[in-house]
Amino acid sequence: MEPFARVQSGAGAAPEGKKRHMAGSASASPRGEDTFPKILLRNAKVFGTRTAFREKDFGIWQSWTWSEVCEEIRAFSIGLKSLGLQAGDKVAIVGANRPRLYWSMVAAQALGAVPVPVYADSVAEEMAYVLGHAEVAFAVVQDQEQVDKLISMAEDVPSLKQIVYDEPRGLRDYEHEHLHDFASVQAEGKALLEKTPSLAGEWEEGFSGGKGADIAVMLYTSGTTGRPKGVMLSFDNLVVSAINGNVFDRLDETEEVLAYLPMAWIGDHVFSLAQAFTAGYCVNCPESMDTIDTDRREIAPTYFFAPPRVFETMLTNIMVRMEDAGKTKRRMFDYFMGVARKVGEKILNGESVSLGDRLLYALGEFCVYGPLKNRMGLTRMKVGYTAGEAIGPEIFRFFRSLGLNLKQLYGQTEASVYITLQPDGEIFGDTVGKPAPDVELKIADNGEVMYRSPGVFVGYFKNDQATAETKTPDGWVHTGDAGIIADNGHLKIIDRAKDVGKLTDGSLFAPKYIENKLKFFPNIKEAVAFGHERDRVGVFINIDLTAVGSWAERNNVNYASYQELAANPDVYRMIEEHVDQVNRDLANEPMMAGAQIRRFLVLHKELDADDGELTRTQKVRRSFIAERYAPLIEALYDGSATKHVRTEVTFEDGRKGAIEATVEIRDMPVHVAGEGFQEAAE
Amino acid sequence: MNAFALDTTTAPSDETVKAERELLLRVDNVSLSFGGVKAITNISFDIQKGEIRAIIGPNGAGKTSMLNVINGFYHPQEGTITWQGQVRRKMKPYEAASQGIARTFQNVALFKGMTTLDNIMSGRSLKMHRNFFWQMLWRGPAEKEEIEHRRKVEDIIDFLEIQAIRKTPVGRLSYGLQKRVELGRALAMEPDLLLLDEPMAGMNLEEKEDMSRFILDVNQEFGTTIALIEHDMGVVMDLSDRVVVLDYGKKIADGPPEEVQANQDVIDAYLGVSH
Amino acid sequence: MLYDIFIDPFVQMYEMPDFFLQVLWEGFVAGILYALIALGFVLIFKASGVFNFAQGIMVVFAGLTLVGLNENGVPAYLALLLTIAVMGVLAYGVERVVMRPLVNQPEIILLMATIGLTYFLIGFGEFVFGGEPKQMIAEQLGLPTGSTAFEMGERGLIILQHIDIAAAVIAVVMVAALGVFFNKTRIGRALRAVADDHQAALSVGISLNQIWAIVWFAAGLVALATGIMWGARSDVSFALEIVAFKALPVLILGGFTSIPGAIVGGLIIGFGEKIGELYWGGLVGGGIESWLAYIIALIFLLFRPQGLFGERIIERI
Amino acid sequence: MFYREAGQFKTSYKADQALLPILQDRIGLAVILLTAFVLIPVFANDFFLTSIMIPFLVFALAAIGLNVLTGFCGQLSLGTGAFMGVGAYAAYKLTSIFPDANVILMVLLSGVFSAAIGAVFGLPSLRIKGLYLAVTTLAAQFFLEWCFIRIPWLYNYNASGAIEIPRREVFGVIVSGAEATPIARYFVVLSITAGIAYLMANVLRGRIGRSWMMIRDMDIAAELMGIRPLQTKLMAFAVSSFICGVAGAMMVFFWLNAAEPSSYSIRLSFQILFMVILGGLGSLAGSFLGAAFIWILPVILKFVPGLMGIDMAAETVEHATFMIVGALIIFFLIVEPHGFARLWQIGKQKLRVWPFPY
Repeated sequence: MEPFARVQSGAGAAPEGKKRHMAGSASASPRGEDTFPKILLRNAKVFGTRTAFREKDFGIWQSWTWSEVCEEIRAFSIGLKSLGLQAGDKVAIVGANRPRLYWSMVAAQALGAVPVPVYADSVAEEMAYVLGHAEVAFAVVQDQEQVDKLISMAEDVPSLKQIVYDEPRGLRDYEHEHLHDFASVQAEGKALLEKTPSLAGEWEEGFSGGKGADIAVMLYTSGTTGRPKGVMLSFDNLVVSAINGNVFDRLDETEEVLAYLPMAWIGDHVFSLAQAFTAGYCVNCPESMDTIDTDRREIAPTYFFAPPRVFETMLTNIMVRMEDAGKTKRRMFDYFMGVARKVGEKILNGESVSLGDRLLYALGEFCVYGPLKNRMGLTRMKVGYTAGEAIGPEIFRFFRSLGLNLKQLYGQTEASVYITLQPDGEIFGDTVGKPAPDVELKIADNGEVMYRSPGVFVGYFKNDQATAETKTPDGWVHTGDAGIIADNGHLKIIDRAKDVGKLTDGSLFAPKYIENKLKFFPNIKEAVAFGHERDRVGVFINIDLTAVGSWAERNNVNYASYQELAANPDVYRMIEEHVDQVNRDLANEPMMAGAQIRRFLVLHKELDADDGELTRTQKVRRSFIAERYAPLIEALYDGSATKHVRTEVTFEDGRKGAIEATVEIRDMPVHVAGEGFQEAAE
Repeated sequence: MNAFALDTTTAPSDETVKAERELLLRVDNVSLSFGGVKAITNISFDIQKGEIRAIIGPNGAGKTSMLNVINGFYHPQEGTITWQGQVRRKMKPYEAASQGIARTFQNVALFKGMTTLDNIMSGRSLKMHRNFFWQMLWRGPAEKEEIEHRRKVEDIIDFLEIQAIRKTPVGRLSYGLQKRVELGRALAMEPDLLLLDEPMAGMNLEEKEDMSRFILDVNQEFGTTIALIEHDMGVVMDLSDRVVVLDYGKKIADGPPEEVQANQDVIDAYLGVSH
Repeated sequence: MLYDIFIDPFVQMYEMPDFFLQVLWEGFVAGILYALIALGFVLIFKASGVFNFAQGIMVVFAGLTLVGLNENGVPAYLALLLTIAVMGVLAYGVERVVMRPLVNQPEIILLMATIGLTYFLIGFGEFVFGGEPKQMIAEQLGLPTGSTAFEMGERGLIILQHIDIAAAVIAVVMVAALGVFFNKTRIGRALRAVADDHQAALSVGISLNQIWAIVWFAAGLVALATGIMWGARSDVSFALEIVAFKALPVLILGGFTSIPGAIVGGLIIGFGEKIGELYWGGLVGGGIESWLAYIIALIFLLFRPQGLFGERIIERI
Repeated sequence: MFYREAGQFKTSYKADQALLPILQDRIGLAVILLTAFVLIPVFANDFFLTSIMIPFLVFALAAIGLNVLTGFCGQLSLGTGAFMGVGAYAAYKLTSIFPDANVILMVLLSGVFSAAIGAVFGLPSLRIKGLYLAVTTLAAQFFLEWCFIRIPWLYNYNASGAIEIPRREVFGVIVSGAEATPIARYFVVLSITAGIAYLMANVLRGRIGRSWMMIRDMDIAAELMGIRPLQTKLMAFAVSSFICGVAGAMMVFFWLNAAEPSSYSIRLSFQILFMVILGGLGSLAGSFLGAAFIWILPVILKFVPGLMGIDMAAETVEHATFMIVGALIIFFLIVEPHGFARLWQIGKQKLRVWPFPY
């Protein structure tokens, strides 16, 4: 019954669990392939004719079987070697999801080098830091844009010796002494192989001695504070975690996934590389960022992973489009969505549902759910995960009610993703599931969640101090998140541990918790709560331009800019209702009731990563915002009704400018548990 | 050692290359009139292989007529045109096309009933030869040929970054994208000389920048000689190697952009000083 | 053979001038009728750009209505008035039901719609009045009958049907009336404005819809006149539909928008057809009248693709 | 709604350029073919075959022929009826001259004659466009019709002036003449129409079809891209007339058994033109839809009064039919000027994006 039955989960069974996992991993990878180059060879043998990679390019899905991939990687790897890549060297991987870039990682690993995938869209300064810190010797990049970026930062990365690019366009006139076309490096490798056929054997021998404990990859965590840190993960970390993940969700070589999330992110690394290699399934790379929706529909992935914002966007798109549909159609849609809300999840969870409802649901499947899934390209989805942040319960329920097996996952780079997972049939909106196979979990005295697992990272590169701060000598890792383990064994995350604070009256203040509650309203895109060591809670709010804009269009509200829409009194009224609802919810939770929102304002500009207000993964940088909008925070607490501010902004084309606005601040009443409420004491 | 500190883009020196360039097309004393109205009067200039040649001038200066003469749509009453060393007599537009002259139009002249893909495929017409019989059977040679050319067309789609609109009927595209598709269609002909009639008319700044990049890339990647008409002087000065200036159907200047820009006649023409 | 083609016909013309003149007269009368049908086309094309294929059937329909009403006991003149009213209703109906919803469609669609209208009118006409040919009530309407013979000295005589003369006179009067209408009246000038530039017409406050209704009504009146004339010469029957196609070559020669062009074109076709048929038709078995007009227009087109009165088009890109 | 395209991806250009790239469309076509080749022959009675299916298929083929010229190459033609007549008379002469030859082959061969004549009348298209070109084709219509009357050799000097189709066997089955069974005729007509439709679909998606559409959409641009206008247009005229000719020959050989010149009059030209316009210019499927509408609707209308128990004279019914068809033509032109094919496309698009409106 229990999905865990096959693999031991370890909450509370610490030392024993560790041993078992070693045994488990050996059995899951029968021939004992413990590194990706070795797994590649196995796949080429076992799944030789199965498609391993696809890329939509030149209008069709170019495909490579495992044995072709093996040859491609071998040729490129040998080419890299002839360029002088050595064991221990770091190889930066910069660009969008392309098969060749994934191959480059394994090609580097085959030579004992360590790939370092980097966020391709990070600004030059950020990238220069990472590359310099990692001391990369080689870089494999996508195109001219990345080549230019690397050349511009050459001084900060003195270790960089060679750059290999995938797309030659525009690079014809560049000095090619240290710059190489991927194809020509590969051709060089092929030529060498032809000349000396024994090279193939030598190449295989080169990594046959590799151990699972070797460093497989280095991923830089973007981090909400300070400089990014290089998380070193070993082959064991990744291979064992990946196999555990595969077993947990019964993934095999028939899966299809879409590789569209940044390659530097652990999620993509595990889903599109580690799990793909261990299970032998097919990874599909979209044609471009503009065509992802089409590409996803064409491929119809069976295993799908996305951060909540992807699902949010999908839902928003569905709703916005349905607004434009004819009356009958909309009524039908609403009706069947009602049916789905009532019985969809029950059917998915295998609970008992009356025959009439089942028939209705089947009709709905034909008329609405099926077509919707078809449009989103999720028709064939066996398992889907959302992680990275909390997903709105409404959104989550919506997708599940359509019959999609969408689940939540809690993970970290340092854990090779998996910490907790929601097992099939045990889905609760407010928890992130039970410990993943082989993962032990505990809550520290300060409320921080800690775990220990085979996926636990080796250490931070060149940062022993940080390693020591995060990982205890006996292998427990601080997640940095505060949470509780519920009675049913599920983990519930409240907030970042360091962000959980106290109001001056001593009540617990979990800003993220409040923010997420706010963000579950489609009209609210972002929220930042303040209150630590203050007498009450105040909130900044960013409205969602798509949702509110669509509302404005329907209600004939004219607006020229985000700023204007944000200041609209009707919008304020709408947001006020949302805030009030959140307060009502908070009032019903004994631990949180003291931290209800007393004042809020709608920010005059959208928080933007270009201005440093968000991280590249769209997470709020709280302290930065607190500094930048100090006058507004002051206004939140000094009782003033409006405040005039001037803010520096960076436009899309890189120009700097400033916007000015008078921002209105609203007071909110406080609720008590139950129905009644008392006026906010001033 | 810092391998990348110094070597940025060092293109071969412009001067050395241009001196060696050979003549692609020469226009000698060409005059054209419509029922007594002179559109072009006694114009001579040349286009060298591999260069970007701009033809500029105020409205009604005869620029488009000049392009029409070059690709055989109009037949000049006087003068000769020497194309790749051969003096050309009267020729039909489709002959010009088969000799390697492609063009785009001032007001986008795409085939409205077709998709982006088909429009660009239509540029391959001259290079496809399977006859009616094979086309009818499709399986076999005709299909093979179609696929062969589809591959080339996909290169162009990739080059122009129009993957997302591959199968969209062109009528639904924005003006800027239509212009891009039209450029793609002309490129599909693999021309020796590409005539662009106001490639950036009616575009916003971003689209203009994109288009400029594509034009430069075409010139550099494929070595295609380009003759273009353009109103935006900034664009002309940035893109072109040499500029010829027309006014009222007469040539008033010819030379490198800087030189032309400083020419008093050109300044007068643009300021509308009467002659 | 060559003699038969190139010499004999001219010898005949010289030798029998009375016959030749008779042929010319026949051609003239036929030409007038073609011109009248073409006139109906021109009116509508000028104002709305619609090539009205139903013009021919409108002729039949008008004639049938007139005769049919009379058959059912309505006095001739009252029937005439009622028919005019029917044509008015038809014009209004066409404007409301066909033209207005199809505004701005490509010309071939509009053309098709008028063919649809043709089908409808054929069905309707036959439904109401039956399919068999009818005799025109020329006499009751006070049209002259009988004929006059002109002697040409010793060389024979020419017979002119009075009804033909009346037809010619009426045609001339109608053209003159239309000329006055277009040049002297406010609505006429508005019509011309519409023909020149829809936008400009709108800006001076003329409703396109009114104008369309008016031109269709005018075309209906022309059709009625044509129907009476034609019916008086032969029968009122749906065979006339075929004759209406002749308007196309006439228009090609005269241009789609020119009233004088329609007249000149009609006459050229009328003369050409009759002369061709009577002097050359026999060589190939006769009946060449059915296609000669088109061939004449075709040959003409090859040399002047823009028609007689059109201006040369300079293609621009 | 019915279209579930998720998971349908193409890994080769061959698959991407297939006639019907969407699985559901392929299934739909398979169902139609199954119906046409198996279900109808099994279940349909003679009346249905003779009065509905055979003429429908003949007209559909003629409509395809005209569509090639008008819909794909943009050249308006009003001479379809005559070109069909050429096919009919050519086939008739061929079977008279070679009485032992395979009649189906002769019918196909007759298309060559109409193609040649079509090309001749297409010559002026180099200089003449649009409505002006209609005159050329009208000339063809009336001239050829005249030929059918005035050249007795064409109808073997028959006293009646009509052509009467002799009995012919193909592989032992009587396919033409009065004794031929409807089912045999049906299979011949169906095979030829389906075969030609398939071959044309191939031509239209390749270089030649594209060159026609280039001429249609923007003839000047086409010429500047190396398309020879005359050659291309003449080819369209020839191909179109070939198909019309075959349709015309089938019309008399496998449907009517006998034909007079008036069978191929301008009325027929218009009828086919209607099928093309209402079906949809530039759509093969539209040709079938248009033919179905224009041919089958009147047949149905004829039976409506009887079914409703109203006693009406046959003549009256015919007149009413004319009216209704005329009115419906106008109605559909107003509703969707681009024909049923566009309606179908819009519907299909709706089904593809269902439940969204776009």
